[in-house]
This record gives sequence, structure tokens and C-alpha cells, in this order.
Amino acid sequence: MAEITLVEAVDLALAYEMQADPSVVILGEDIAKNGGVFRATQGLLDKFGPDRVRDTPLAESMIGGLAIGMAIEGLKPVAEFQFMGFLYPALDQIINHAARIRNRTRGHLSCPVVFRAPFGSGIHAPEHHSESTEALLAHIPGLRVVIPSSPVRAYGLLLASIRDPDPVIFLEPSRLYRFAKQEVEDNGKALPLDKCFTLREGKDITLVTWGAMIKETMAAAEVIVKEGIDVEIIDVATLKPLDMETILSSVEKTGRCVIIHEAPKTGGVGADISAQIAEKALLSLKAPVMRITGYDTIVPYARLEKYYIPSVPQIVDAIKKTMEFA
Amino acid sequence: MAEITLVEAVDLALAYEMQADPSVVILGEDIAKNGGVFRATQGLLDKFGPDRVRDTPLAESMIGGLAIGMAIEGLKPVAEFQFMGFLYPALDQIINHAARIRNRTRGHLSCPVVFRAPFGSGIHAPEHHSESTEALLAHIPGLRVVIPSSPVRAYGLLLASIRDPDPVIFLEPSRLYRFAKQEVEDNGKALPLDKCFTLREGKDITLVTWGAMIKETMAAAEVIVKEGIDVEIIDVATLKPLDMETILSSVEKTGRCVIIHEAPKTGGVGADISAQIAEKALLSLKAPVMRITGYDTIVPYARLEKYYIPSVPQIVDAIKKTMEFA
Amino acid sequence: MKIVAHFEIPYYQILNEAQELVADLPSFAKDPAHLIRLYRLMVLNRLFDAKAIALQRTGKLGTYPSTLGQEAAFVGMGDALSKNDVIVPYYRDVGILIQRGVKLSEILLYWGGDERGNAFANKENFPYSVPVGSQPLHAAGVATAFKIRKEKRAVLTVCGDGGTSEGDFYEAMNVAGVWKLPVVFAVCNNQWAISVPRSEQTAAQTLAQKAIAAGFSGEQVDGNDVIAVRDRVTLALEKAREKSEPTLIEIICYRQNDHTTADDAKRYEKAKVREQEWEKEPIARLRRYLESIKAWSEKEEKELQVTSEAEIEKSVAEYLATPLAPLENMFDYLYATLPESLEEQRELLKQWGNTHG
Amino acid sequence: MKIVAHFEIPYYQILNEAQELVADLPSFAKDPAHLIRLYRLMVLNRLFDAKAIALQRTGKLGTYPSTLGQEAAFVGMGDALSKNDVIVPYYRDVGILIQRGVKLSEILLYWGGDERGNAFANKENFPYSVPVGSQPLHAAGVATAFKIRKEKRAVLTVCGDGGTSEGDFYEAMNVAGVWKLPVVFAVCNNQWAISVPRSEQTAAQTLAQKAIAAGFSGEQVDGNDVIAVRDRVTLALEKAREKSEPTLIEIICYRQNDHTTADDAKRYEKAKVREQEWEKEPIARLRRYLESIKAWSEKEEKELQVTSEAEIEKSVAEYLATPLAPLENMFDYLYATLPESLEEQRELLKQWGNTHG
Ligand SMILES: Cc1ncc(C[n+]2csc(CCOP(=O)(O)OP(=O)(O)O)c2C)c(N)n1
Ligand SMILES: Cc1ncc(C[n+]2csc(CCOP(=O)(O)OP(=O)(O)O)c2C)c(N)n1
Ligand SMILES: [Mg+2]
Ligand SMILES: [Mg+2]
Repeated sequence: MAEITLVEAVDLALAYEMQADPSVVILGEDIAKNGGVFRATQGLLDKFGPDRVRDTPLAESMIGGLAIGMAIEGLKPVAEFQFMGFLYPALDQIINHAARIRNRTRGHLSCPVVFRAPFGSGIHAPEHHSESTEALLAHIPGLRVVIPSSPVRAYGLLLASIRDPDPVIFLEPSRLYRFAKQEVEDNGKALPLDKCFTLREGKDITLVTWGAMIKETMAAAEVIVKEGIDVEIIDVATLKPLDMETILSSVEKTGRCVIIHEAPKTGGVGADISAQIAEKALLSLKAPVMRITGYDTIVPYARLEKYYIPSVPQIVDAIKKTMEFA
Repeated sequence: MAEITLVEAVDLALAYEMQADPSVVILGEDIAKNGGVFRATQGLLDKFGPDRVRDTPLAESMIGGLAIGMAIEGLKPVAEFQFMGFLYPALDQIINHAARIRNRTRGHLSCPVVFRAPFGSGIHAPEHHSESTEALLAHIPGLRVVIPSSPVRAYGLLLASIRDPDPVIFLEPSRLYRFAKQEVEDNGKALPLDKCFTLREGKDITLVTWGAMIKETMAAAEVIVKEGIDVEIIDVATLKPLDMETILSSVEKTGRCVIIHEAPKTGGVGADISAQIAEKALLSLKAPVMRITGYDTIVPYARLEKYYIPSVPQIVDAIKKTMEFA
Repeated sequence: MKIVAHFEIPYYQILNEAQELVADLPSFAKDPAHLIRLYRLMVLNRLFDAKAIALQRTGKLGTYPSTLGQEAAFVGMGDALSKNDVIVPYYRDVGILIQRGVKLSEILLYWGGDERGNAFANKENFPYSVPVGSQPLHAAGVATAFKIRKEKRAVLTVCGDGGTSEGDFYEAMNVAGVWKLPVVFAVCNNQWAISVPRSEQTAAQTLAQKAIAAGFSGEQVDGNDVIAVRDRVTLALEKAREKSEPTLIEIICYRQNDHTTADDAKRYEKAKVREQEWEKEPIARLRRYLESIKAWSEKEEKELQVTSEAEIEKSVAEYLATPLAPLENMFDYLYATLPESLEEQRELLKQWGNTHG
Repeated sequence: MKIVAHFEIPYYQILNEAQELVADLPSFAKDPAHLIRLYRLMVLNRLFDAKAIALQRTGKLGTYPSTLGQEAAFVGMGDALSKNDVIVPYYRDVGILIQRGVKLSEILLYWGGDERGNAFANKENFPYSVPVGSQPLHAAGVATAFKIRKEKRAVLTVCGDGGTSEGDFYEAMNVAGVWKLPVVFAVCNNQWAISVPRSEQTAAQTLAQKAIAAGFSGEQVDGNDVIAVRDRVTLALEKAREKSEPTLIEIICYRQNDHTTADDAKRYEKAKVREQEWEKEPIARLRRYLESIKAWSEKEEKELQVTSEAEIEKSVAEYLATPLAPLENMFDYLYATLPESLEEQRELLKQWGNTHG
């Protein structure tokens, strides 16, 4: 069992499922011969041939609409958008069709498509390569939005997403693509969708996060645990539908919560989590729920981008403030 | 001074500003000869001629991108999307360009465009004609999102939006287009953007809403006031940037709050308002903030659509529950 | 300077407006029974249309888009399809759908505002698509599936003249061209996109030539000539099935009514033009031809009216008798299995459902 | 069947790969000084390119897209523009921008990851556009503004061969055609969209023919022939200014480097093909021609190298000396005036800015 990176885990899951299920077909820009600009589809063309591993013309609405048609006709397409910032032309197809075809036809047709895209900032790429607009998709009824934050979860959640009978938006934190390696058993076992992962149990405070911010959150937790604060860390993983049960029972236990995400604060998914905590666990709260997030600005170009991402000291500070609140 | 409907107020504001400012140009599908499918641009072709009142080919990304180019080159385009559900193809242009051109060029270029669209359900139209996805736009840094809920506010806010030097998404609740008439003075006076409107002052509970839900909220308030509960009603009006000051000081006064909107609950703008109240006014709260919203479903076709919209008794009930919370 | 490429756009017509055969009859059309079948379908389509509008006017149906004058286009396309082909329609294709096993009562249910109108028994038919120009991409996707699975099947997708301005329409054609997909793009050019005339939609002299941008052939056909429509679409579908090559067919017709019942064409359309165009309308044309070859009589015409009306009345009754769906259906088809997190909302709906006016 | 429309696509070349004049020289090209100016710009472009890549390799610049082998396309276009025209570029247009008053140091700043690289002094220049195919619509918008204001100005917009597959590209052409907009669409066909070859992008035999879908004329030009590029783009811009008519020009060249410094073309491109294409490259071609007419010498070439290098070094020094912008700039150009509600976040940024690694 090899130690692999998150992007390798994506590749591995694709290979596994393509082997297991001949109806899985992958498509996108530069995904075949080039193996994807991040190499998430490396080697798949050789293994599965050009019918099932398809470089598309450069047109994202097309990728969206085409994959929808394929899925309705019984294939299981896994389509890649090269970066989240280039998914926007496909939003119409995703919102108006992928999310609705089952409902529109009272279940006669369905759309088992997976739309993959790397997302998030911190990789020194040009403008539009740093988006974290998962909230747009998490607002749309009929979609699932899944975000892995480790190689193991990338592998298991991608398998689950492909097998899911409904459309899944699978967002891969590009900042974590090669951040850390992990042993991943290539056993074809899916992880559950619609469930949070509790990465660390603790009794004092709940940290809720997802995607690349797992990195800073873990680092902050390391600092804070040393100071004797027992943190619980939840990786939301499936942002839609949201498993509030896990989050609420954690907050009911700890009474304190900090939500950390990279997306702009206003309208970020953190808002919803915070609102639901306030609605359903107000009396358990010993302190206001804090949100440590990206700013309500456009992600800066490379020279300033790191200042956009919430920092470890900032998270540590929020945890302390929340702990000290009386 | 005539009593006019909301849609007539839109038309009036457009006429006023086109007269006052020759750089204002309007464009969209069926807006010229046909005067718009809701007649929001009725008479403008005759008054201002085909150069400034332009029927476009049927292509929404085009409407978006073209208007952006016009705005950058110094015009003040007011572009109509025929319905909000047909704005999605333009999201890429709006998110990736309109919202960013000022920031991208460090202020050298700017994009004073207004994108208008009717939105919301309840008009017995076919699928896709009933969207309330204002939250998608309210999440995007660089945009303003403005929603009028009366003829007077439609007139004043549209003038302000056209005069604003940055991109504004102006969403008109189609359910209110001809709901009630109001006297509107055609004096070219803009109403302030970025400010909530307090429609009724009260000391017991704050109702926060916008768009067509003003109708049900007002009706619920009428019922509840009779029962001796003194409600304060806030029409948010500008959803982005959000004037939390007005909302917070109201909630600090009343200690209770119900947010009402038509959009799906998860990821709706209500989540953000609720989260911010919980962050900044937790100690003032005498009860959890409730959100009465559309369901996390696709708006049903006409036969069931009314069951999707929050009802007056439902709002009344939420107010009562919030009042009774101890 | 040298010329490196050149292109031509052909126009096809068989039975012209003067009921003359201006080209050889394709073999199907030599069989009067076949032509009578097409004629019956066109009449049914027209009568259904009139009924739907009447229902709308009396508050018993939602917004409805008439197909008056365009019956040959849709009936011709529907007849060209083989059983195993797939249709990806837009929203004006009654004449096709009734040939794909879709019931008139389902069509009414759809326009009456009920999703169950889309729950067709033949599961591979796509439902109506409202976002203009978006559905050709789905057709390309279906065709991709056929190609990958090596099935000899074709897809037909339809949009209007307005739809050809959407980027999606072009993107669909482009991928169909480069991947050699078994798909036929039909454009029902009825000269209007609501109030915008064909001339303001594009400077292209023909809509057929849009295929040149995607590297495959496009052609025009007289959309008031059901024989020509049926013939050209059949050939294109065969080409798709046999050679896996796409075709664009511009079907030239005229919208003889408002865009939908929510529209008022008098605001922008000259009555004169519509009258002139009516001279070309497809039903009278075929009827006169059938009469000229003694294949149709006044008596048969009367019977047809009666049986069609009866069929329509039956479907109207079925439609009007359809009770509201359970409110919870809002949730029941959102996902294959309702996520736990939505159960609370589903309960709320049950609780508050009956508080609406 | 009758033919109702036909179309042709011309190809233009003046100075071919064997340095032969295969067509009459346009008048500007009869002036050796003008050709020398173009030559100098192409050399500057190439040397700048090499420098930028070197900076990237040593960690001093971000991802950079080389223009190696494509200098004639960009330099030719840039020279064709009049002062009052507007350029709406994509991201590979160094050779144009340097002729529009944009400083080399600004271009480095941009690729170094600093928005100030886009704050051009000439305010009407558009900045680089990253979302492929999206910017032709802006050009159409600018052209619409010119038309409404009755200004005799033209817009030039550029995208790659890959960009022609985007719906936006088509929508921009379509509106330009039907509104008769003064815009020139240039497609820099360098045969690749990252790893996807031109042949997999579209089945259209030429990219020029995509204009047929929009009802105006398209043409191909040898993109390694700066004289032909300059000539054809000039004529198209004149047509735009004088007659308000759009044109599509496909400039055929070859990408002689990886897509960007983040790419490795060895994964998908045959070295052989690149070598063959190098035979046609534009700088040697013009140089030999200039030498053949005795307008250029070894000595001048050496001087040019020296002065160009010096100019580049100066701009590199300027770039490297540019301090970070104030962090708060993130907020300062988001709106004309910072909304009150963002002040708190702006303060937060100041407070936490220095806690980042
Ligand atoms: C994307 C999108 N934009 C706008 C509309 C509103 N709309 C409905 S039909 C129509 C005109 C369509 O014209 P055409 O494509 O010619 O088809 P026709 O109705 O004439 O058959 C418009 C603008 C829509 N349904 N979808
Ligand atoms: C909308 C969009 N999709 C994807 C990308 C990623 N991307 C950047 S350049 C490129 C290829 C562009 O090829 P082409 O248009 O031929 O221009 P070239 O770079 O070859 O000059 C791609 C896919 C992007 N920038 N924008
Ligand atoms: Mg039409
Ligand atoms: Mg290219």
C-alpha cells in the first residue's frame, strides 16, 4: 500500500471505477493525452482508450451540457473543469438542467454526473485560478457538493460520488493536491456522502472546516491543544446536503464553535452553518460562533494571495477569543 | 402625480435617466418594439430611438459581455435578462468580468452596468421563470445586488443603480409588478443604495425581508399587530453590500428576529443575516432567529407553486413562536 | 490570395405552395396511406392547438405556445424518427411528441403546470426544454453515449431560429462535428423569436450555414412541405446512424400565432405578412394534393375532424380530472433518496401546505 | 434542390517561407524603415520572451505564456491599429501591448502576480483576459459604444484557436454581424490549445469560416508573414472604421514553446512537427528579406540585440524593484467607494496581514 498525494488519489479512484464500471467515461480539457493540467487523470487514456477518456473542445458550457446528456442516456460521466473559475459558463447547464432533470420528469430521467474541479487559492496561478465559490453550488437544490481534504477522503468520496445516482460537484482543493501523502488502500471502498468527518474529538470547542483550510485549521489546533484546549475538528466534506446533526451534536457538547473557510465571508457556507447553530442550539452556546474566512474581496493575484487566506495565528486567536468569551 | 405599479415605476425611472444622461443605453431581448415581456421598457424605443433601446439577439452571455464592454467604454448600459432563470448563462461574464474589472485594473477601468431581471415565483409561468437565486450574486465581491419592493423604491433605487459607478444586479419581484399602485413622483431623486428601509418601527420583534415576501410579511404583521405585538419591519433592499447596522440595531432593540425570504433556505441570504446577528448581537437575543423561507427544492410548476412560497399563517406562527420563546 | 475552402447551402422542396411536385417524390410519399397518416397527424396537431388555446383563455391551462402553421415541421420530423432514436425537443414540438408515445393529456398536464406531464412512459424521450438553445448539448451527449456504446441510433434535437444565437447551440454543433456524432440539429425557423424577427437575430443569410462553422453540412427545407421535411430529416437521421455524421436542417416556416398565449404579436408583427405567409400553410397544401390524387375526400375530412375532436376531448377530460399531486412530491424527486437533512423541511411542507390561499 | 448561398475562404500571403514575394507589396511595406520597425519589435518581443521565461525558471516570475514563433502575428496586429482604436487582448499579446504604450515592466508585473501590471496609462487598452473566449464580447460592446456615439474607431480583439470553441466567441461574432459593429476578430491559430491540437478543436476546415455563421467575411493569413498580417488587419480595421463591418481573420502560426511555463509539451507534441514549423518562423524570414533588399546588416543586427537587451534589463530591474502593494489594495479597488460594511474587514486585513508565513 503506497503513500500517495490527494491528486494521485483522485486518479486512483477514477481508474478503479472505470475498471469496475464500463459506463464511467471521463471528459474535459487536456485530460486525455496530457493527463490533466494537474495530472489527475494521468495514465487513464492508456488504460481505457480514447472512447472513455475524452479531450473536449475548449467550451465549458459544452462540457456541462454534454455530460448531462450522456448521464441521462445511461453513462456515468465524470467531467473535469480545468479550474473552478472556468466552471461558471456551465452554471446554466448545472443549475437549470443537471440539478432538475430527475425532478422535472418525476424520476423518469436522472443525471448521475460528477463535475470535478480544482479550487481554492495559494498555488500562485493567474487570476481566476483561485476561486472558492462552493457556496454558489451549495445553494442549488438537487445538487450534491463534495470536497475532500485528504488523499483517503479524495479516494473514498470520489468513488461515492461516481456511484451516486444524482449530480455531484466534486471540488478538489488544489493547494492540497501535493501537500501531504497518505496511505490509500485501492480497495474500491466508498466513503459515505452527506456525512461530516470528525477528524479529532475534543470537548472544549468545535472547529468546522473543509477543503484546503483543513491545513491551517490542523496547524492552529496543534498550537491550541498544547495550551490545554481540547478541540474537536469537523471536516464537513459534503457541503450539500449538509449533515448538521454531526455539527450540532458537537456544538451541543462543546458550546463553542469556530467555522473556518477560504471563501468570502458574506454568503459563504459558513453563514448557513452558523445560522443553523443559532437556530437549533442557541441555548447550548457559551459564546458567539465565529467565522474565520476569506475576505469579501476578489482573490488577489499571486503576490498578495497568501494574505487573503486565513492564517494560523488568526484561527488560534479566534479559538482563544471564543474560549475566553464569558 | 399618478399612482403607478412597480413595473411602471421601472419604466419611469429608465425614461427619466435616459433623458437626463445620454450615455444610458438599454438592451435586452424583446425590450424595444415589444416594450419587454412585462412592459418594463414600454415606450422607450419611441422616445429614445433604436440606438439607445436595443433588441438583442437571443443570447444571455452575450448580453452580459456586451454590456460590460459598453460600460467599460463609457456608456451606462442597463441590460435586461428576460427572467432570472435566463441570467445563468451570463454568470461567467458577471462574476469573472463585471465584478472585477475595476479591481483588475486598479481602478483604471470600471464597469457601471445595471443588469435587471424579474425574479421570484407566483406568476404561474413555466419552469425557470420562478427563480430566487439572489444569494448567488450576493456572494460575489464587487457586485451590488438591489431588490425593490414597492413602486417608490423601484423608481428611486433604479435611478441610484444606474448612477452608481459599479455593476449592480437589479432584481424586480415579478409577483409585485402589478400588485399595488403607489404615488411616485417623477423627480429624478435616487434613494440610497447600501441601506435598509425600515418600513415600520416597533419594539417587540424585527422582521427582515425583501422582494415579493414583503407582501406576505406585511400581511402577517397586520394580523400580529392586532394581537398587540409591535413589529419592526425591515426591507433589506440592497442585499449586497449588506447594511447590517440597521438590522443589528433593530435586533438589539427588539431582541427577537424573524427573517423571511422566498429563496431556498440553505445558502439563502437569510443565513448570512442570521449568522451576523448571532456573531454580533448574541447577547441581545431573547430567542433564536428564525428563518421562514422557500424550501430547499426546485420551485414547482404552476399547480403547486403557491405551496412553495411561505404563507402568511406560517410567518404569523414564526412570529408567535419567537415571541413566546423564553 | 488563394481560395482555400468553399461552401454551398442547398434548399429542398418537393410539394410547393401551388401543390406542384417540383422534385421526385421520395418512396414513402408514393404511398398515399403514408401521406394520409401525416395529414391526420397535422390536423390533430392543429385542432389540439386550438383547444389548448381555448383552455388557456378560460383559465384552465397555463401559458401555451401555439404551433399554428408549423404542423408540417413537427409532424414531418416525428415521422422521420425511428423507434430507437431519441428526441430532444424544445417547447413547441407537440407534433413530434404525439408520435413518440406521449399522450395529449400529458402535454396538457405539462402546460397546465404539472411535472407529471413530463413523466413519459417511453423513458428515453426528453421532456420539453425551456431555456432556449440549451438542449442541443444534451442531444450531443446522448449521441456521444450511442457512439461510445456502438449503438446504431440517432438523436434529433430541435430549437427555434432564436435558439441559434445561443452559444450552447454553437458549442453543441462544434462538438458534434469534431466527434462525428450521430445527431441531427433541426432549427424550426418560424421567423420570430417572440418579437425579434429573423433578420435581427443574425446577419447570416441562412441559418443552415451555421453548420459551416462546425465543419459539417447544413441545408434548408420548405417547412410547409411535410413531404420534404420528412424526407430530408429521414436522410439526415440515416446519415447519422450509418455514417455517424451530424447535419443541420433549417426548416423554414412561419409562426401563425402569438409567440405564446402570454404574447401579443400585434405589437410588432404586420398582419399583412402573416396573411401572405398563410398562403403557404402546410395542411391545405397537403390536403389539396391528396385530393388531386383522389386519396382524400370531403367525407373523410369530416370524419377526421370528428374523430380528432373526440380524441382531444377525451384527453382534455383526462387532464382536467387529474387531481393535484401530493405537495411532498416537491421533495420526492429531488434526489434518488431524500437526504436526511431534508426530512424536516418535507414535514414542514405537510404542516403548512394547506395554509395557502 | 437549389443552391441558395455559397461562400469562399481566401488565404493571404505576401512574403513566403522562401522569402519570395508572392503578392504585390502593400504600400507601407515598400518603405524599408517601416519593415525595420516591425523587425525590431519582433526581436524585442522574442528577447523579452526569453527573459521572462528565464525569470520564471529562477522563481522571479509566475506562470508565463511564451510567444516564441508567433511574433509576426502580434507585432503585425499591433502595427495595424490606429491610435484611437481599442485593443481587447487575450493573454499572449505582448507584441501588441508594447505598441499601445504598455511598459515591459508592467507586463512583467502582471505575470509576476501584481494587478498594478494592468493599470495601463492609456486607459482605453483592455488588460489581458484569462477566461478563454470571453473577451470578444467586450470588444463587441466597445464597438457598440463607438457606433452609438458615431465615432469612427475600430476595435481589435484576439483569441486563440481554442478560444473559437467557446460559445461567447460565436455570440460576439453573431451580434457583430447583425449590428454591423466596427470590430475585427483575430484568431491566433497556433495549432494548440494547451495539449489539444487544432484538429480536435473543431471539424471546420478553416477557423476563418466560423464567420460565415455570423454572416460576415472570414479569411486566413500567413501568421509568419508580418507584412501580410499587418496588411490584412489594417484593411479589416479600415473596413470597420469606414463601413462599420466586422471581419474574422485567422492568423496561422505555430506555438514554438510549451503552452506556458507550467506546461510540458513533450507529453503531447511531436518534436519533429515543431522543427518543421520552425522553418517558417517569422523573424528569420523578414531578416533575410531585409538583407536581400540591403536594408539590414549583421552590424545593425548586433546593435539591435544590444539595445533590446538593455531595454529589457532596465524593465526587469524596474519590475524587480517594485515593492509589494499595500495589502489593503485588496479592498481599495473593489468599488469606487468602499462600502461601510467592508471597513471592518479592511481593518482585519491590516491586523492579520503580517501573520502570514
Ligand atoms: C435562455 C433563454 N432566454 C430567454 C428565454 C425566454 N424566451 C422563451 S421563448 C423565446 C424566443 C424563442 O424564439 P425561437 O428560438 O425562435 O423559438 P420559437 O419560440 O420562435 O419557436 C424567448 C426569448 C428562454 N426561454 N430561455
Ligand atoms: C474559460 C477557460 N477555460 C479554460 C482555461 C484554461 N486554459 C488557459 S489557456 C487554454 C488553452 C487556450 O488555447 P488557445 O485558445 O488556442 O490559445 P493559446 O494559448 O494557444 O494561444 C486553456 C484551456 C481558461 N483560461 N479559460
Ligand atoms: Mg422562432
Ligand atoms: Mg492555440
